[in-house]
This record gives sequence, C-alpha cells and structure tokens, in this order.
Amino acid sequence: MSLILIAALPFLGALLPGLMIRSGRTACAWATASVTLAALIGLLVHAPAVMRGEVIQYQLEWMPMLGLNVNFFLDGLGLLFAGLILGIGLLIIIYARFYLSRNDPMGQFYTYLLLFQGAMVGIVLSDNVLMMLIFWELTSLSSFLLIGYWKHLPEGRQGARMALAVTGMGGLALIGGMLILGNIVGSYDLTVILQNKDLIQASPLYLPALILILLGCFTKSAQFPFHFWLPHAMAAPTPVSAYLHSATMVKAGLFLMARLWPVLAGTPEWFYIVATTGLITMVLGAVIALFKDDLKALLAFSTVSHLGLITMLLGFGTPFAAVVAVFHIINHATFKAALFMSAGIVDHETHTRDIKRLGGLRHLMPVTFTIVMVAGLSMAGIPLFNGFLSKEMMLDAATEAPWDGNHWIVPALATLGALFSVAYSFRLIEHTFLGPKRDDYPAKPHDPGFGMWAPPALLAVLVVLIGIMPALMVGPLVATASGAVIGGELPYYSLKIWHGVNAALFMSIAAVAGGLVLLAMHRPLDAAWIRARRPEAKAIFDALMGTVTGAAKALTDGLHNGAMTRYASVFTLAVILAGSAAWFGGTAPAPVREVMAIGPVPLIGWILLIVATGCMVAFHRNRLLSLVLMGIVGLIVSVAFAYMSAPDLALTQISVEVVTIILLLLALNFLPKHTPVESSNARRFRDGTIAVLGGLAVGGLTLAMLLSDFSQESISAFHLANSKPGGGGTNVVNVILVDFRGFDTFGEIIVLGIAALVIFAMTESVLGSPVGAWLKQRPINPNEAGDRHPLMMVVATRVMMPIALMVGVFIFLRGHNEPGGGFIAGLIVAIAIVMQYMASGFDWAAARQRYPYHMIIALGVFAAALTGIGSWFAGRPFLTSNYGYFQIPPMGEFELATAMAFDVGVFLCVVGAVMLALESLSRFAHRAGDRPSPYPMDIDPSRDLPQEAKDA
Amino acid sequence: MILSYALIFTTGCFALALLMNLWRVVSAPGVPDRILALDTMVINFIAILVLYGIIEGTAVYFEASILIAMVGFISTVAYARFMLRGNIIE
Amino acid sequence: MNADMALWQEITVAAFLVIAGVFGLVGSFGLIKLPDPMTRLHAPTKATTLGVGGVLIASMLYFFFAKGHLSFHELMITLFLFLTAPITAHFLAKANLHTDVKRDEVPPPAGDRPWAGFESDAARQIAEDKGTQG
Amino acid sequence: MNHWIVAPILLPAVMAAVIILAARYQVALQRVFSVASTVALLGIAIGLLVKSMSGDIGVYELGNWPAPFGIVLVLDRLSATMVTLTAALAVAVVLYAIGSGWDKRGHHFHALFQFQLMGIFGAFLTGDAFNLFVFFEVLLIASYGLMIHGGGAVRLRAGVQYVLYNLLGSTLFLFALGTIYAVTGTLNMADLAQRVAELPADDTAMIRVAAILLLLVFAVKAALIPLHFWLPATYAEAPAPIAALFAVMTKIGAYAIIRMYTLVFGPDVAATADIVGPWLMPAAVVTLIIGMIGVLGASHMGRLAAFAAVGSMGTLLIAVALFTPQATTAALYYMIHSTLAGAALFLVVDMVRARRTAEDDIIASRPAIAQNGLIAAYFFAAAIAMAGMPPLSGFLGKLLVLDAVRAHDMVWVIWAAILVGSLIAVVGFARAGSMVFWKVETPPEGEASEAEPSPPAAALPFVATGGLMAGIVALTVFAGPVTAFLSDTSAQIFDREAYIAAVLETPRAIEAESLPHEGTKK
Amino acid sequence: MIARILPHPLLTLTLVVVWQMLVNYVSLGTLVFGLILGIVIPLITAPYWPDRPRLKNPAMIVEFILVVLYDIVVANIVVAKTILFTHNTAMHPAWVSIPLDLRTPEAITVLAGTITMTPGTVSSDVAADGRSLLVHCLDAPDPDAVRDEIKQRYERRLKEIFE
Amino acid sequence: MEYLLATAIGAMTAAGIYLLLRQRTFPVILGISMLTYAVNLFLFASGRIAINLPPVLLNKTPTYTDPLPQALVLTAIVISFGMTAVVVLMGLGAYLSARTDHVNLNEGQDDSAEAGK
Ligand code: NA
Ligand code: NA
Repeated sequence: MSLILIAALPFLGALLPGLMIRSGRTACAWATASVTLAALIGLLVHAPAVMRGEVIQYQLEWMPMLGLNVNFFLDGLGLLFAGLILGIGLLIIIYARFYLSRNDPMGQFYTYLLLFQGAMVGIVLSDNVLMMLIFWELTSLSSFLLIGYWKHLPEGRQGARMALAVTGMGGLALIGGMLILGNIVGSYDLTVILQNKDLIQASPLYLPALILILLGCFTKSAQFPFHFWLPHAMAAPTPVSAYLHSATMVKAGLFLMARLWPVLAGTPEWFYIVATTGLITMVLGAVIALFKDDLKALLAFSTVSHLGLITMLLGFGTPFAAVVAVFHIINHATFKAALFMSAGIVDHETHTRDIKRLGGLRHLMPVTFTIVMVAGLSMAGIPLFNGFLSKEMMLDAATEAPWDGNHWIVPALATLGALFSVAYSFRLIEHTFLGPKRDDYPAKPHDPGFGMWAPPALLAVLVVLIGIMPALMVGPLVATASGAVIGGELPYYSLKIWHGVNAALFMSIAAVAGGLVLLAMHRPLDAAWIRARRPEAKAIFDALMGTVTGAAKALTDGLHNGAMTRYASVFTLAVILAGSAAWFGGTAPAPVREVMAIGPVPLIGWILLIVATGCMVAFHRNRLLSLVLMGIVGLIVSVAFAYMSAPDLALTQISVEVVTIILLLLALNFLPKHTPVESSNARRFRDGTIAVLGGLAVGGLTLAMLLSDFSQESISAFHLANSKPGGGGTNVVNVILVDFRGFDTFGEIIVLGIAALVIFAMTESVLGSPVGAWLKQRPINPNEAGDRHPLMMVVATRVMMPIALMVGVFIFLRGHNEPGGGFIAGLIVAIAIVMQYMASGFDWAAARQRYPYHMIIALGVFAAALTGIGSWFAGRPFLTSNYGYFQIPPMGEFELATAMAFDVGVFLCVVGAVMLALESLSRFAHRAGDRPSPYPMDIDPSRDLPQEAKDA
Repeated sequence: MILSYALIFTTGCFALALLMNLWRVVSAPGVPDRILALDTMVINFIAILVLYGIIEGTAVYFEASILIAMVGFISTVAYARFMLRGNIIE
Repeated sequence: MNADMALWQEITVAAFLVIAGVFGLVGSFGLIKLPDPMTRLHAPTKATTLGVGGVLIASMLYFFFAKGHLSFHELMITLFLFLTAPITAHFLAKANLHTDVKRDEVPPPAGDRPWAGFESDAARQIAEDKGTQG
Repeated sequence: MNHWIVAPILLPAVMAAVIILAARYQVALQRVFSVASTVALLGIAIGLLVKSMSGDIGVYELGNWPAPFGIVLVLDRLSATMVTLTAALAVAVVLYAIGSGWDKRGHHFHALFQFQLMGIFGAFLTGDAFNLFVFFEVLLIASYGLMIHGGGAVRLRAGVQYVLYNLLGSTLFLFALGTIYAVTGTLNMADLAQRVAELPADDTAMIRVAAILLLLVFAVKAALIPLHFWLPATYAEAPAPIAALFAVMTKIGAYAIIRMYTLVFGPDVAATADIVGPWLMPAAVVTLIIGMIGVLGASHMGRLAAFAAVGSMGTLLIAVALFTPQATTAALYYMIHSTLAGAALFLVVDMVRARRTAEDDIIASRPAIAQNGLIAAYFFAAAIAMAGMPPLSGFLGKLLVLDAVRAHDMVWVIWAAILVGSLIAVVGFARAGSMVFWKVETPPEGEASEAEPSPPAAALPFVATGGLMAGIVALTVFAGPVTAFLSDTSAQIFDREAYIAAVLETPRAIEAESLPHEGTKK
Repeated sequence: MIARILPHPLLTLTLVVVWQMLVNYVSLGTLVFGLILGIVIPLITAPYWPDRPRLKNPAMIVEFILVVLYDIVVANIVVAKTILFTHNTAMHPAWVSIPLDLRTPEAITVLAGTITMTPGTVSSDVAADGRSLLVHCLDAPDPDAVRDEIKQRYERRLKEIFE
Repeated sequence: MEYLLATAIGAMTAAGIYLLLRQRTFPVILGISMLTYAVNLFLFASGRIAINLPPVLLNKTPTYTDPLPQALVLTAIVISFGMTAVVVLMGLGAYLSARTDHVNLNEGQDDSAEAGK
C-alpha cells in the first residue's frame, strides 16, 4: 500500500465513527478498528522489503516554492514506530469499546483517536521535516481534544490546556530548529538532511538548531523540566493515557531524536544536553513514581522515568546505546501499555485508582493480576521479562559513558533509577493485588469481559516471549530499526538473557535488592515524603499562566481603554515625529520662487482669520459661539479662495459652509450648549504643545512648498491646453471635475449619497429605539418663543425661493465655461428648499415635496453612471465626453455637452443628499403632541377675509 | 488717482468695520448681538469683495458676492430661529 | 485698474465709495456704541445696507465708465440685500424681544391676543381652536 | 474595447441605486438584488483574475484621457487577486447577513453593502493616487454606515470613534497628496514612479515627508501600531457580518503599502529607501505581539477576534516590510488566508452570540448553546487557522513568512516574535474555546427550557461560514499552484518598468488623431 | 387658465428681470430663455405659494417705491447722525404698537419691510392675530406721531395697491 | 503673501488639533472641521498661489493659476462635508442613546443628568 495511503487512512477513517455511531457502539468500534487494521496490514506488506534494508519512498509536490512536499519514506525506524502506533492503536480501540461508558460520546472519541493516529503515523513516515512539523503539531491538537474528552471534568480541561501549552511551545521551537536545519542543508527533506552530518555539525547555527529541536523533543517526551504536564494529562480516559502517554505520543520526541541521531549526535553538546537530561529525568521520575498512590500517576511517572532512560541512551551517542534505546522502546511500549490498560480495568471495576484503598485483588481479579504481574516484573527488570534485557544493556551502556571524565556517576545514578523502578513496580503489584482482601472497595471488583482484558493480555504474552527469546522475536526488527538510527554499521550486541557475570549484573542485583528494601520501608518514607515540601508543578504552571494571562489582560485593556483623546494624541504625535524625522533626513528644496507682496485685503483677511481661530479655541466651551466663529473662519477661507483665483472653490466652500452650520445647529438643539471643564491644566498644556507642534510642522511644510517649485512640469498644463478643444469648456476646473477627472466626481457624489443614506438609516434606528419614544415624550422647552412660522419670513421666501432657484439654474448652466456647475447649483437649490423648510416648517413643506429624496439621490447616481456608460456605445471608455454647438432660434447658438448630463447627476445627488440629511435630522424634533399645521404661516389675517375679497 | 485714494479709504473703512464686527461677535453681551454682528460682518465682506473687484478690474467675484449674500441671510435666520425656538426647522 | 476715465467720472465713483465707506464704518461702529440691543439693531440694518449699496453702485458705475458696459450684477446684489435686510432685522428683533424684553415693556397690540412672540404654542393652539381670529 | 475592468466599480454602484430606487421597502427584493450583484461580481472578478494570469497589464483610461492626465484603472495580477478575494468574501458575508437576519436590523444594509464593495474594488483597481483617496472615502463612509447598522448606544459611541479616527486618516491622506503633487506635479501612480525616481538629490525632504505620511495613512487602515487603536472597539462592536467584511478592509492598507512602496517609493529609490522598510518592520513586529497578547487577554470573543486580526496584520506587514518578491509572495498568501480566517472567526463568534440568552460574547461559562458541537468545531478550525497551527493555511503562511525573513538582519527577533506570538495565541484560543464550549453551565432543571435560546433556524449562516472554511482548506490543499501564481504576482509587482510602460504608453482606445478638434477629443 | 400657467404674474416678471441681470446682457435669446424659466420655476414652486393675491392698483407701486427710496436715503443720514453725535442718554428709544388695516400677508410684509428700511424704525413683531405691528423706534420723542406717519405714508398706499 | 497663507494654515491646524484633543464630540468635530479647512488650503497651495488668474479661459489673462489642485480641493470639500454630516449625526445619535457626548468609551457613563436638555 502506498505510504501516503497508510498515513491518510486514519484521517479518512476519522469520518467513519461519526457515521457508524448511529448503528451502535460495537459497529462503530469495529469500523474504527478495521481502518487501523487496514493501515497496519498496508504497513506490514512493506515489512519484508524494509527488513531487507530497502527504503520505501513516496513523493508528491505540495508547495515546491517553500520546499514543503508530501514526501514519505519508510525505513526500519519508521517501520518500528508505525508498527507500534498502529498495532497498539488497534488494541486500544478494542479496549476502549468496553472501557467507555454508555453516556460517553464514543463517535467523537474514535474520531479524535484516529486523527491522532494519523498524525503519529505521519510523523514517523515523513521524509519532509516541514510536513513532519505539521503532523507534530497535529498530535498536540488532537491530544488536546483527547485529554479534554471529558469536558465536564475541570482537571480534564486544565490538563488539556497544560499539555497543549507545553507541547505547543516545544512544537514552535521545533519549527525554528527545523527551519535552521533546512537552511543549513538547503533542503527540508530528511533523506537529504541525514546525508549532511558534517555540514550541519560544522555550521555555527548547529547549537541553536540543536537546542530548539531538543526543546521540541523534550517537551513532547516529558523530559525534565517539562515532565510535569504528563501526569496531568492522565485526566484523560485510560485508553488515551495508555495510547498517547505511554506507547506513542510521548515517544515522538524519542523518535525525532533517534531520527536525527546520525546528524545531531556525537558532539559533546549533544551528549551533555541529552544524556544529562535523560539521566535526571529517569531518576526523578522513578523517585516520584514510588510515592504516587494514584495508579495512573504512578504509571505516568514511571513512564517519565523510562522516557528519560531512553533519552539518556540516545544521548550517549554510541551505536550500542542507540541499539539499546530502540530495544527498550519496544519493550517499554509493550509492558507499559499493558499496565495502563490493567490500571484502567482496576479503576473500571473497583471505581478507584487509589492504591491505599486497594490490595488483595489477587483473588478477585486473577486475570488482571496475572497481566499486571508479568508487565510489572518486566518494568522492574526481572529476568525472563523483556524489561530485564534492555535494562541490563542500558546499565552496560551506562558503564561506558564517562561524564566530564567521571566514570562512575552515570552508572551509579542509572542504578539508582533502576533501584527505584524496582521499588515502585513491586509496590504496584503488592499494594494493589497482594495482601489480604478488603471489604471496603468502592465497588464489587471482578475480572472484566474478554474484550477488555484480551488486549493487555496479548501484550503480556509479548512481554514474556520477547523476554525469553528476544533474538527470535524482535532481533531483525531491532537490527533494522537501530540500523536506521545509526545510519551505518551496527555495533556488536547480542539480545540474550545471560551475558555472563559483568558490571551490569551486579548493578541490577543491587537495584533489585535495594528496591525491595525501599519497598519494605515505604510507609515511613512515604510519611517523610508527604511531610517534605516539594515544588508542585501544577501550582507553578497555573500561577505562571495566571500571571501571564492577567498581564496580557492588563496590558490589552490598559492600552486599548477606549480613550479617544489618547488615541488622537498618539496619532498626532506619531505623524509629527515621523514627518519631522523624514524631513530632517532629507535635503530641503531651495526657495526659488520670489515672495508675493502682501496687499491690504489679504492682510485684513489674515488678521480676521487668526483672531477668529484663536477665539474659537479660547471660547470653544460656548458651543454656539464657537460654531459662529467657525462660520466666520469658513467665510474667510472662501473669500481667500476667491482672492487666490479660485472662484469655484469660493462658491463651493461658502455654500457647504451654510449647510454644515444648519446641520450643526439642528444637532446642537439636542446637545448640551456648553462643554464642561474637564481637562487639568497639565493636560491642556500637553494638548496645547501637541497642537503648536502640529501647527508649526504644517506651517513649515506649507511655506517650504510655496517657496519651492515643481520638480517637473505639472500635468495641469495639459488640462489648460485641452479643456476647450478636448472638453468643450473654458472653466478648466469644471472640465477637470466633469471630464478629465470625472471619475473622482463620480466617487464624490456617491460619497454624498452614502452619507445621506447613513444619516437616514441612523435616524431611523435611533428614533425606532426607546430613545425615539423618549424624544417624542420630552417636555416642551418652556423658554421657547411663539410664532413658529413668522409671516414675514414666509412671504419673503415666496419670492426668494424662485429667485434662488433661478440663480441655481444660472450657476448650473454656465458652470462648464465659467465658475459654477452642478455641485454648487445643487447646494444653492438645497439652500433654497431649506429656506422654505425654515419658513413654513417641516411638515407643511414636506407635504408639498413631490419626489422623495432617496429617489433623487438614486436618479443622480443613475444619471451620472448612464452618461458615463453611454460612451461605451461610441466604443469609448466610461465617462468619455462629447459636445456640440446647436442653433435654436431665437435662443441663438448654445453648447450641449454630455459632461452636462453628468453634471445633472451631480446636481441631483447633491440636492437629494443634502435634503435627505437635513430632513432626517429635523425628524428628531418631532413631539408626540405636534399636529401638522395646515397653513404655511401661523398668522394670516387674510384667512378670515371673504374669498372674493382676495381674488377681486 | 482720486479713485485709488477713495478705494484705499473705503477698503480701510470696511476693514476696520470687519475688525469691529469680529470684536463684537466675541464680546457681545447677548447671542442676538453676536448674530447681528455676524450678519453685519457678512455684508461688509461683500463690500470688501466688490471693492477688490474694482481694484483688480474684474467681475469674477460677483458669484461669490451674491452667494455670500444669500448664505449670510440664511445663516442669520437659522441662528435667530435657533435662539427663538431651538429647532430651526419645525 | 485702468484710469482712462474722465475726471468727473472718477469723482462720482470716488464719491460713492467714500460715502459707502463712511456708512459701512458708522454701521459697525454703532453696533458697539449704541446702548441696548434694540437700538443697536438700527445701526447696521440701514447704515450697512447703504454702505455696501454705495460700493455696489460705485462698482457698477466704474465698470460702466471703464469697460463701457452696464453691469446689472451689482444692482442685483443690492436688491437682494435690501430684500433680506428687513427679514433679518425682524428676526433679530424677535430674538431681542425673546431674550431681554419683558412682556410689559412693550405696548399691547390692538386685538385681544398678545404679540406672536409672547404666545406659547399651547396658547396659540387653544386660540386657533376657539377661532378667535374672526 | 474591454470595459470589464470598470465593471466591479459600476455594477455595485448601479445596483445600490436600483435598490434605493426600486426596493427601498421590500427586504426580500433587496436581498435578491444584493445577492445577484455580489455573485455576479464574483464571476466578473474571476474573469478578471483569469485575464490577469496572462501577465499583461490591463489599463482602462476613464474619459478616454491618456495617463497621466486622466484617471486610469489598472488590472494586474495583484489587483485582480485582491478583487477576487473581496468578491468571494462578500458572497459569504452577504449570505450570512441574510441568514442571520442582520440585514433586517436597520435600513439600507444592502445598498450600503454594495457601495462598500464599490469603494473597495475602486481602491484596488485605480492607478491614480487621488482617485485612491476618493475610493478610500467611498469605502470608509459606507463602512461607517454598516458599522453602526442596527444601532445601540455602545455601537454608536464606538462608531463615533471609528469615524473620528478615520477622518484624521483622511486628512493626513490629503496632506500627503498635496505634498506629492507639490513636488512632482502629477497624481498618476506610474507617472509618480517615474518622476520620483528622477527627483534631484538636493530636493528630497518633501518627497520623504510625503512618503512617510502616506505610509502612516495606509498604516491606519492596516492597523499598524501605534495607529491601530481604532480597530479593537470597531471590530468588536460592529455587526458580525460587517466585522467579517472588515477583514478585508485592513488588507486594503496592506495592499496600498505593497503597491505604493514597490511602484513609487520602491526599495531602490534612494530618497525614501531608509524610511519605509526600516520603520515598518519593527512596528509590524510590535503589532504582531500586541495583537497576540490581546488574544490572550481578551475578555470577550469579539475583542479576541479583533486582536487576532491585529496580530495577523502584524505577521502580514512583517512580510510586506521586507519588500522582496519572495516575502511579498508570502505576504499575499498570508493576506488571503488571514482574510478568510479572520472573517470566519467573526462569524463564528456571532453564532455564539446569537444563541446566548443574553446575546453577549463574554468569555465565561454559560448555559450550553444550541448546536454547541458544530459551532465548537467551527471555532476550533477558525482558531487553528488564525493561530497559524497546522494543518490549515495559517501554518503554511507562517512558514512562508518565517522562510522569507531568513536573510533579514532582525531574523531572530522576527522568528521569536512570530513563534512566541502564535504560542500566546494558541493558549489564548484554547482558553477561550474551552471556557465557552466545554465549561458549560448546566442550568437548574426548572429553567432548562427557557434557558436554552431558540437557535436561529436558518442553515445559511453555517453554509456561509462553512464556505469560508472551505476556502481556507482549498487554500491549504492547493497551496502549490496558489503560491506559484502569487510568486508570478510579486514578480509582476516588482517589475516597475512593465507597469509604467503599460500605463503611460498604452494604445488609445480609438486610433489617436493628431490634433483634437471640436466635438470629439483625440 | 392663465392663472394655471402664471400663478403669480408679478413673480414671473421679476424672474425674467432677474435672469437678465444674471446673464448681464439683454438679447432675444436671453429674454426667451428667461421667460421660459420665469414660467417654469413659479410652476414648480406654486405649491409653496397657494393663495394668489391680486394687485388692485399696480400703478401705485412706482410712487410707493420712490417714496420709500427717498425715505431710505434720509433714514440713513438721520441714523448716522444719531449714532455719531447723539449721546446715548439723550436718545428716546420707544416701542410703538401699530394697529393694521392691511390683511394680506404680502401687504403686511411689505409694510413691515418698509418700516424697517426707513428712519430709525424696526418692525419687531406681529400680533398673534395679525391685527397689529410692533415697531421699535431708535429716537422717537413722540411715538404717536410715528404711528400716524407710518399709517399715512405707507399703509394707505399699500392698502390701495393690495386690497 | 506666502507667509500669510502658511501661518494661517499652521494656525488653523494648531487650533484643529487642540480641539480634536477635547473630550466631547462637539468640540472634536469642530476641530476636525478646522483641520479640514487647513488641509483644503494646503492642498490648494500645492499648486502655488496666483492672484487674479482664475483658470477660466474666457478672461484672456496671459497665464492661469494651476486648476488641478482646485479640482482636487473641491472634491475634498464635498467629501469632508459628507463626512462631517455623518459624524455630527452619529455624535447626536450616540449622545441621545448613551446620554453622554464623551468621546472616550471609558468615561462619561455618569453624566446622564444633562441628557435631553
Ligand atoms: Na482583519
Ligand atoms: Na476630510
């Protein structure tokens, strides 16, 4: 079977459980099992070839640019691990079927399990380190789901988060390390990387890469000081613990160290980091394990200890040690998985995992007892069981590993570790199964059904078989696997029980003896242990996490506290500083233009402007006054435009001005009329400083600009030249607006239209909310003069509105050739209508308003768009203008340009937008009591004149 | 000759007037006085603009003037209505 | 500014200008000088209109003499100002009445209803319902 | 001649007008128009994308005026990519808005939505600096309306801040444009590129100021520290579909930076070389960190998503700041990814909000919500994507960025920032997810019935969100071809001459007549 | 019929004149176009001017305008004097209530406007029933005289013109 | 002349920034408007300044001032008008809904007393 299929099968199969669970738990389990079985068979098909030393490969391009490709390869090491993952996985699936209770969502469980399995298989088969990283992180994620499987258990959630945090951290470090490795070698393919030992070890980046990669391995394989997450992961259902936390995931780190052993090992850095860490972990784990009363905790720490052992072996960097490591990986997988499952059985039957509440189960659960007996003795390293063999070889290797020239420290500590593991293994057996039967078990224990004890039993059988005839059972596998690790000549070793009388023999005898002594004096030791004050890993981790999260929260909320004033000052300062820095980093332009003389008129304007501006700041708390002053500033600005040869701007500015003021007045009617004094003097000083800096910066920039010249001729020369012949207009500004840059104007009128829509929508939603109701019911302002619609105003409007409209038409028509145009005309017309609104009131005027402003806006957009599209039919681009001169007696010759049609669109949009905005705003004022007045004016004495008197 | 002196004189007058108006806008005791000053200011601005038209001998400032007149009227009415009724469109 | 104008023409224009300047100044001065809001209201509404009116007429004449064509634009602005000045004055007077004139400081109107500015909306509605206008 | 380039701008504008005119009161009709328009836009966008793949740059001279005198639209691989991305996102968003009923919570949703799209497309397609400003304003003002859609005090107040902040941005934009014009005398980007390159060495101060001001303008849009302050509250308070659409708004800033600072102020322009990349990179790194810290520190899911967006912009801008073809490819890939992922995240958050009795999104245990499992799965996927965990495109994008910064002298800082950043994010997402979806309150038996809010019946939200997820998966699976196209894209981006040539020496729409005569122009 | 096309003939006339002023020269073309606008615009704004006051005696208008213009010039000089040379304390500001015989709003408006534009008087408010006008005098030792003059000089003429 | 314009623009910018940093929407909006004046004049000035040379080809002056910036400023004026209108309305809506016109989200929850005045 193709390697990619082997890796993909579990992922594809992950869909099955969800579907199969409907047809029963057993069916679901079988479906899942069959997936794994298929993958396993697919793997074993390759076994003979691999045993022959061939390397199976599969390659598929994914992201060639990154060098991330779907490359798999299968060699001895891969075969060993894949076999373990799939084989034990199969047993776990069967076991879980019986372990999980009815109300556990089994479908989910198997889905997660298969995802995890696929990820693990992916890791061990990857030929591309980047892809391996993907699978690596996937194992973290899927184990997060598996550990948190029992969502209702807080320790489940916390354990999951802790595992994810620690292994995730390692994973990210691993990414860094792998990237460096890939960069040293120039390829992310393992097969290539493995060829470049010298290149890698010579590189200055070797150490950082090594450290980062080892961080990944150590966290994953729970090496000291990252071992603490593993016991907490035990909150997971036992099948998960057995699978992830003893047999497979925690071995991923070991796998990677073994995988990269040929290129990374052999250096002092490697030895001291890896071997030392392993040694410490081994001893520490063993010691703690002895004092754990929770079966799973005990097993967890023993796992830590054994992982340390294997790490240490890999750390030695000698081929022999590597072989031992491989061999022990196999052995540990067998007995530890068996033990976990048995622990699960005990828990399942007695409803407790507390050793202190157990004991004497021998008679009640003989089968389980036998299994635990076998596996436990193997773990203790007693002859005839596979644990013994690899332990002997380990001790043997330890004697060959001088630490900084010291020849006894490693063997001594190794023996100590072995000694403790003897102790806790025996304790596990004795305190749980031996001794008198008790009558206070939480539940009535008895052996489980076949389905549940068969998987561990099978493993126990393996333990014995390997223990008795290792060479026959696993000889070839160990050979090929360690061949793959060493990547060269295998050293001399022999897998047999009796190696004759050697140091290792004495060391293990010492270990067993010592272990028994320790066990004998467990009670006092345990008391001492409990009294001793030890750093509690979880507490530390939680404290750390709490602090970090708290700090993050404090920083985030402190920084983004919603203070617009601060945001704005940061913005302003950033701009000023960056701008100045940029300016002073370059060379300022030469002031080539000669300065214009200052006439009296501009001087007056300047003085007025400065005074008005200053007053505006000084009196900004009086909102009406500051509004008046703003109006004055606007007036001066528009006069300034007129003075500086920009009549169109003057017209636009002034008419926009008045509409803005009306808007603000309408709003101010509801807003407070005064701004309270809130900022401290210091604050005002700070703001003032920022303001002055900004003013200086902008003023300076303006001056530099005004005194310097264009570097190249401005494109506007073209506009001046082509305005008449090309655009058919003599008012170049207008021609630019409706023709050269008509697209800007198109966007601009749409901005206006949107503004009106937004205002309308917002008014609707505010008036529709409780606020609207409150507004309607608000008390009438007692300080309100009578005479809503004064007679004089109404009458004057009757004359002035038509005149204003006429001015609008005039301004519009001449716009193309003289100052004016659709935009200004639109504003003038809008102002005229506003005049009517102010005179006779909203209701009366709106009642006579024939076309809804929405429609006018839309028509404006249409007019503009369709004018533009019209040019398509002439085979020209959007907005291509055309014009001609026409004779209609007696009107004389006049010009018509498509640009004018566009300008009509502008006109409509402006009228519609301005009016819709004002209309929406004036609706805020409506009170519940208001009755729409039937008359244009409140006072009209002619109403009571007889009709004929009026018409006569 | 005479004309140019006259122009300078008149411009000066209106400039002074404008400053008085601004002073009034800021210092007036009541809001109506402010509005009044603003209205006067607008009218004086028109005068200045027309004067400038004479000085420069151009008529392009007409549109600006007429528009300023219109706008001045509207805003004065708006301010006054705001004073009287709070709500300027009702 | 081109000076190909007869002396009398220049003088006429200048005269209008000077008059206008004086009135403009006086109007704005009155704004500061006069004692109470209502009296202040008198100054600009007239003085200024005549001031700016003078300037406009001057401009009109100037362009007629200098460029030879009679421009109605200035006339139009003048008319517009004359049309609007009473309205603004009226509104400002109302504003004054509203802000700082007591109801009893002014003589009562002929009819039985008060000055419009002093009649609250509610009162007005009652009165209209009573149809007291007839 | 080919008018398709202008279609993405015209169609939504006209459609919005139609909606206002014909369908102001019938939501159903509005929906039909809106969806039809959006789908059509996607079609057009894909068409343009295919057209752009040929590698030649399409230029559309509005008003038939030659560049640089008129405004031109430019269709190259970059703009086509951005347009397509936006259109695809828009389809998902409009469907979600309809399915969740968001569009009925106020007026003019669909009209504003279409205008919003018009603005975004215009910004991507225009080849004129000032026209870019105009379209920025179009998309901004539409976004103001959409942001406060549905109303409510908090949203309105947040909206005011959003508007004020962006008004500052717009003002700054105008200052920058003024300075640019004052120096170069042109507005067309291609012409600018030419003229800036030819600037005399003794007249650099002004153009440097212009370059930096412009950078700050785009930095506001791209939520670059310290100009990002508008984002958290806005995204957290905006209606979910809009927040999702905003996922592309930040990218507009990134797009503009890529465009302007490769074409006009490219890394090889001596005058500005030392102020763009060197300033952008540190800011981007800080942005990344602040964003990821925010993910960890957020107390509401909305803010969590918002800060995730900030963080993603940090990563993106790191890649942008290198201004190398390889890095730009990484940036573009990550841009597509983070747009889809960010949008999906906001939609998932809204699904939670909609199903909670209090309609809140606080990160704490609440009674179990309807469809908890499915939504949890969505959240898990979106979180994985945003945090850049395998196997989704986020991880690939992250790898691309990490790989691209190798040569940079800040490489260690950047790597640390990216890796640590995603660790923080992972922890943050894990915390939030397990709190919201795992640690569910089991309400007392009595009120169990009404404690469970009736779930919005529509399946449309799931479809829409699922669509985004599918996009992410596709982006992952087809990473090869995508990156291949994107590296062509960045190759084109860095080929300034080609762009300039295409824009400035493009053949007239009609055969050029020697001299303009009355009635028609050349 | 004619009333439908020309709701306010005088307005139409005004508009035609205004148009001439705007385009700033007179030709047949401008006249025609001005006329078109002068007819169209009032039709558009007709709803805002529902009632149609008729002028009884248009000829009177000319006389009225002349009187007013004369008074305005005088008024300005008087007021200028008052402002410059009369001491504030020496002034006699006064309120005058003027009972109205006029009924049509247009007429009342013209009257009020005239009063404002002429010597030291500002029409400040109208009675709620529209039957009296409140006028403020800048310097009026004898308010009754002011009232009588106004009624004589202006209201009488307006009454003839409008009613 | 140039100095007058530059100082004027600088002054308006300064005033605008100061008002922008106030704590209530109304002054802040006025500040933005001042900034808008300043930036419009600035953009206008980017074409340099000329007196009595309006870009209207009818009046036959020898040269004309630069028309392009004028067109740009016109667009800018219109756009910022639309923006101002929207922000004013939003400010009002926010004030009416939240009973405060404080621009800072972290402040102003307490001054609901003056709402509805
Ligand atoms: Na985003
Ligand atoms: Na603006």
